[in-house]
Amino acid sequence: MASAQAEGNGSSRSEPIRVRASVISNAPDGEVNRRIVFGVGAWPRWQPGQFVMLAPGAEASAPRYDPLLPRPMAIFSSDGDGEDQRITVLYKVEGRGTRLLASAAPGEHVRVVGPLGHGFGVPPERHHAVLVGGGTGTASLFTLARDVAARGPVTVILGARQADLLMAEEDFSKLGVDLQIATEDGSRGTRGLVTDVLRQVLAAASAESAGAIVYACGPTAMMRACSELAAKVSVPCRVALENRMACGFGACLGCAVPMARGGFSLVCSQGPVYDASELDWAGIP
Amino acid sequence: MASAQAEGNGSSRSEPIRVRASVISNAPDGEVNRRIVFGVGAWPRWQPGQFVMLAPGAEASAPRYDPLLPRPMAIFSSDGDGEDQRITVLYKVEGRGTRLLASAAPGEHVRVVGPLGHGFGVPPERHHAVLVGGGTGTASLFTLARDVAARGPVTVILGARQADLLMAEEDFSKLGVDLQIATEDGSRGTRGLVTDVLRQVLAAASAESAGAIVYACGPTAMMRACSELAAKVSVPCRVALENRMACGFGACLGCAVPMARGGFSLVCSQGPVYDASELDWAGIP
Amino acid sequence: MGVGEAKLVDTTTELAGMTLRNPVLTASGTFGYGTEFKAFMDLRKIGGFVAKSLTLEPRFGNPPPRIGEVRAGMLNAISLENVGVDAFIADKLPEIPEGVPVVASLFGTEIAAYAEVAKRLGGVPKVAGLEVNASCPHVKSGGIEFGQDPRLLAELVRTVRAVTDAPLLVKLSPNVTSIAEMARVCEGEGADGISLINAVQAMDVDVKTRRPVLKNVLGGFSGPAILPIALRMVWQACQAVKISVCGIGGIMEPADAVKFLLCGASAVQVGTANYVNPMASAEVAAGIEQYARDHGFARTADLTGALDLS
Amino acid sequence: MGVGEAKLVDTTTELAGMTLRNPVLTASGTFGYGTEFKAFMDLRKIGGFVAKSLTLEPRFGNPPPRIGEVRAGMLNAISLENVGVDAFIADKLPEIPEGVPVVASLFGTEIAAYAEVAKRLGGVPKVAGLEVNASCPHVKSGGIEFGQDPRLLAELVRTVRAVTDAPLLVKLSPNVTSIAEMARVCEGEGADGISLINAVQAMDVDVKTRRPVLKNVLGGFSGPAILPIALRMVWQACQAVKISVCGIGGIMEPADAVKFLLCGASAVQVGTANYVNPMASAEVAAGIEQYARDHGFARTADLTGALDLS
Ligand SMILES: Cc1cc2nc3c(=O)[nH]c(=O)nc-3n(C[C@H](O)[C@H](O)[C@H](O)COP(=O)(O)OP(=O)(O)OC[C@H]3O[C@@H](n4cnc5c(N)ncnc54)[C@H](O)[C@@H]3O)c2cc1C
Ligand SMILES: Cc1cc2nc3c(=O)[nH]c(=O)nc-3n(C[C@H](O)[C@H](O)[C@H](O)COP(=O)(O)OP(=O)(O)OC[C@H]3O[C@@H](n4cnc5c(N)ncnc54)[C@H](O)[C@@H]3O)c2cc1C
Ligand SMILES: Cc1cc2nc3c(=O)[nH]c(=O)nc-3n(C[C@H](O)[C@H](O)[C@H](O)COP(=O)(O)O)c2cc1C
Ligand SMILES: Cc1cc2nc3c(=O)[nH]c(=O)nc-3n(C[C@H](O)[C@H](O)[C@H](O)COP(=O)(O)O)c2cc1C
Ligand code: FES
Ligand code: FES
Repeated sequence: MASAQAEGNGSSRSEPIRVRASVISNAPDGEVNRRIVFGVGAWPRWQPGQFVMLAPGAEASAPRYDPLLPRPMAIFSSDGDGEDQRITVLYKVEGRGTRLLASAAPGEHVRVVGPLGHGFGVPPERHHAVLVGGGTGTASLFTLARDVAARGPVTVILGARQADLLMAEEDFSKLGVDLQIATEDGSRGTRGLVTDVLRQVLAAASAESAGAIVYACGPTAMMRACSELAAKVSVPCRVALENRMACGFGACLGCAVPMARGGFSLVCSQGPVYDASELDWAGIP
Repeated sequence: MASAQAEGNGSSRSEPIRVRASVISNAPDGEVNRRIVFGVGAWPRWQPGQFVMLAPGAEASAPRYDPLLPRPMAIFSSDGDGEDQRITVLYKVEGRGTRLLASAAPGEHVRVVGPLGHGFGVPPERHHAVLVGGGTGTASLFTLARDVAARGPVTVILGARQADLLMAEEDFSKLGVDLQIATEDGSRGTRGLVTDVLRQVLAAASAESAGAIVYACGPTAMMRACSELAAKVSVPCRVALENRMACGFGACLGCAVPMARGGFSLVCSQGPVYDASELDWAGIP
Repeated sequence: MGVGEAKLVDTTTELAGMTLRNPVLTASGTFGYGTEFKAFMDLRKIGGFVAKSLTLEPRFGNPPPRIGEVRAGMLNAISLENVGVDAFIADKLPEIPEGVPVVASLFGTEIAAYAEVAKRLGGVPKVAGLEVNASCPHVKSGGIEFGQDPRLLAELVRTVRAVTDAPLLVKLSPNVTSIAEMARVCEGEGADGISLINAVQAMDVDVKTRRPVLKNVLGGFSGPAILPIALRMVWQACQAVKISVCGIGGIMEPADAVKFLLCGASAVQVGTANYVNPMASAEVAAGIEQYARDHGFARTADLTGALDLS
Repeated sequence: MGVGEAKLVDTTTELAGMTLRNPVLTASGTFGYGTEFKAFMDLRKIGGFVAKSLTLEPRFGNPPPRIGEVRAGMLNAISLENVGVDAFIADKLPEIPEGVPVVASLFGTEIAAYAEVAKRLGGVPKVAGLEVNASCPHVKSGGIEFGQDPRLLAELVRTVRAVTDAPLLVKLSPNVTSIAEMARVCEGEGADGISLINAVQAMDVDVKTRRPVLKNVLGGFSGPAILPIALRMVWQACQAVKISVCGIGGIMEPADAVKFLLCGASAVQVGTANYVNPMASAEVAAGIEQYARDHGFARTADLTGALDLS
């Protein structure tokens, strides 16, 4: 069972599709991350927080089954309309699948399944939305930031170990939201963790009348810390988990995470967005 | 044990090497076959009839083990010298490995092990060399044809089901040798099989004083038929076998073929060239 | 084949007393309860599907990580997770469109529990047959699997057979010395057919963290890598018994499925491929029909056992 | 690790009473008699090699086709082909450079023949130890393999142990229900170590010709695809016995070998990878050393069993 809000979105969700997406561009984005843009034809309506399953690497001239499984990646943004839509994914080269993805050249094709999962939902009226992104988790937040910026006050806190690992800083800065950066080595923004910044932001926001809501995506430890800070000041916190997945649409039961109430939830089909309080954090890898 | 003549070559053979070859060009050659040229650095001296093991497809940005085994391919020709040598391979897209090879782009790299096996050896003094190539087997004969053309009379007979499957016709025609073509559908040259042509050539050659020698490479049935024709007129016949291989250098015992005297011979290290009379043709796949 | 119209191929398949539209099912645990795939394909394009294995009560599975990728395959340690047989009948079956045969897979840690699940599935509409999952390499049920011990297996099949008249498949574990022996046990106890193979017990380690990839340490290995093992076992089972055999393991493409049919299987199940390509099973079904047409077989059923051993 | 000089790693390996330069050997049947690889690598870069399994008399193998490629692996049905123990000693061993430990693998269709081969290898210089090949899935020796039956296996190990004082490894078949049981049998009969796994029995079919890929129909499956099965069995064997374990199966890269060590193996053997890359074994040996250095292990031997199960 997903959280109430995600379920709400669920009812209006589009059905996912599988497309042979064409690589339009695939280039470094900063020093460590990469940005890939796919032509996906008639792409279903999607919500920020939803993701796609990308085949590891471009389609070869003959089928190859090593590596085998598709890789989950957040939809960073989309553009175009009708039969001519594009989606953008920001990614970090981690292992074999993303290394092969990095060598997919414009004009090559990659199999994409999506949009999958439930999105973040919309913040309650006039609430101050505080978005906290760590590492590749940042990618899940961009379209959310853009959408909520039109509705009310927004603070975006982006963090990384060092400056070159920051994802999409420029994209966020163009949104005209309150953008704060924290790096562990101080090479950019505040020296420290995103949670150091979050603590201050929440303190200030508590003075506001309508209240605040936190959206976090990043390493498990970071999301957990964010949720604890938010809980302390009774601010709701929604997190988007990044777990290993085989299918991405509820068929394999591989992505299960333990819930606070006992039992498991499937990150791919019931998440990846959860109310932080729903989760049994100690059991999340 | 290889045939006497191949053994003779063996003693003077260079040791094989393994190189990360760069693809210089890889383009269609006629309507069906392809020609790939590799930069191989300091390539050892090799004999016509020797071959290389080519990794299936270009090196990827991450290791992939499907498909796994390298593919045996004859060395069509080589050029350059010192540290800057090139080898050319002519191939037909058959299955997954060659399909991936066909998509290797200039600048990409392919692992190559070679030169492997024993070559055809040199024909006895003043003998009329009759080279018979069927399908992809033709590739094994080109450098032999060029070399023997300098020594005495040469006839090259190339065959295929239809004209577009013929391999390297133009290369052979530039050698200025007696070139005869046979296609089963008559779309080029004589309508019929290479053996029909061979029968006539051998009949004519039998009038020559110094005798003749047949070199054949192609489908098993074709080589067998050639060897029977040659045996009838007491002309020696050497064949280059094309068998499944895993290693290419005598380690796996996977390429064994049965011998007339009993037992097996390893095509990769004791062949691929044999005296036709040595082989137990009924047991060759 | 002559020129003109492509000949029609009859794809009707008899498997363990069930009549299926074509010889392709999807494998238990890889197709959820069917509904997960509705967005991607018309379920009527395949012969049917085998639902996730059911226990008497709803069960939770193992803690994460539950899956990992290996070369040309994956590992899983999902364990018993399922909604339970009653919720399956009440909530899941109604979601399945008419005309899609469902094979209910059942599972338990005791023989009596298997039998009770089989009873509850008796006469339920849409349930075309039962598959007894005699293997589950990752369940910590205190040791050996039912499918690894011929006496345990015999008792299991006998007990379930006694409580149901439904077409009864028994799904065998590959983690045995002799698959032929296990196949004969099933035949002897009245099973209508056998399905094989289940996932192969396996393990992987993450050298960065020096930890097992799966929290459960051991898991089941599936995907294209295991096909040659599955094919060998299907071949051996088909030599050993006369009841129908359903081939499973590593099927990604139509040609893979054809191999199982040629070795003697009456039908096949597509598993891990569903994750990689949610339309895989429908594509395999279409491709088998195409293969039969291209090779002059009037019925896909004629492919069964048509291996040329000359 | 501190800055400055990279620490030296001690790669010395104790395996079944042999002291090896490093924990990497090459697997029987995949490295010929060693000489085939001299052109590509210095044999002193690896711990040693296991020669092609020897019988008393020279033997021919199976008719072709003997090999086939499958996803991330290969099948082989070479069978007993070898030069025989006497020719091995007379012709092959002298070709091996000094300082390269050779493990002689032995094989037979009767126990007495195994024992005789073991005797002839007794005291032969350069032969550092023996490996009893108790498994050969593709030999038509009328049924079950030695390594598939605990009583047969016990008798085999006992008999060979009685005729040799050399370090004695027993190479196990993976085609069994319980590898732990077989490992315990070997330990109980006095083997100094076990090697596992041999190739997994498997099969493939060419759908174009509708024939088995191998003339022998069944064959042994090796290569990266089988690693997760091999790793599981090595893990289970290491839990079951105290004698040393040599891990084999699908090793292509250093990280693969490290996985076996972490699961408890003292050494590893590189097999099919030698065909794909004739320098693979030397690269694996260098890479294990590098891994130990990068992860702060002073000795590669400390990797053995260092799996983190917390
Ligand atoms: C919902 C969701 C959204 C994500 N969005 C992004 C994104 O926008 N940008 C981005 O860079 N990364 C994102 N990730 C993480 C991304 O999926 C992994 O980095 C990627 O799968 C690693 O694959 P690999 O082949 O490089 O690594 P390998 O280690 O070779 O992968 C082996 C297996 O482990 C899985 N795996 C490895 N690391 C992770 C991980 N951190 N999370 C999940 N599975 C993993 C792989 O999918 C694969 O199945 C997301 C993950 C999820 C679940
Ligand atoms: C000594 C020698 C020289 C050769 N020279 C040439 C050449 O110059 N040009 C050319 O086009 N072909 C040549 N061949 C044949 C070539 O090796 C095969 O066409 C090729 O291996 C097919 O690989 P694939 O991946 O396309 O086919 P797949 O069917 O995908 O291959 C699967 C496996 O079967 C093996 N295999 C399949 N067909 C053959 C075959 N006919 N011969 C040997 N192994 C096969 C592959 O190597 C691979 O291991 C030669 C073969 C040998 C032994
Ligand atoms: C994630 C996962 C879950 C599975 N769950 C079940 C199950 O509940 N019951 C069962 O009989 N088999 C289960 N299997 C095994 C498959 O049905 C199938 O036998 C196996 O995966 C081999 O086929 P494949 O290689 O096509 O996947 C599961 C497999 C996977 C990968
Ligand atoms: C072509 C071939 C021949 C083999 N011959 C033998 C043999 O003679 N004796 C033996 O014990 N194992 C033999 N094996 C098995 C290997 O030694 C090894 O156990 C198996 O291939 C698994 O390791 P790998 O995946 O690294 O290849 C052979 C394997 C192959 C591929
Ligand atoms: S990834 Fe398969 S159920 Fe979630
Ligand atoms: S191909 Fe390995 S021995 Fe010939």
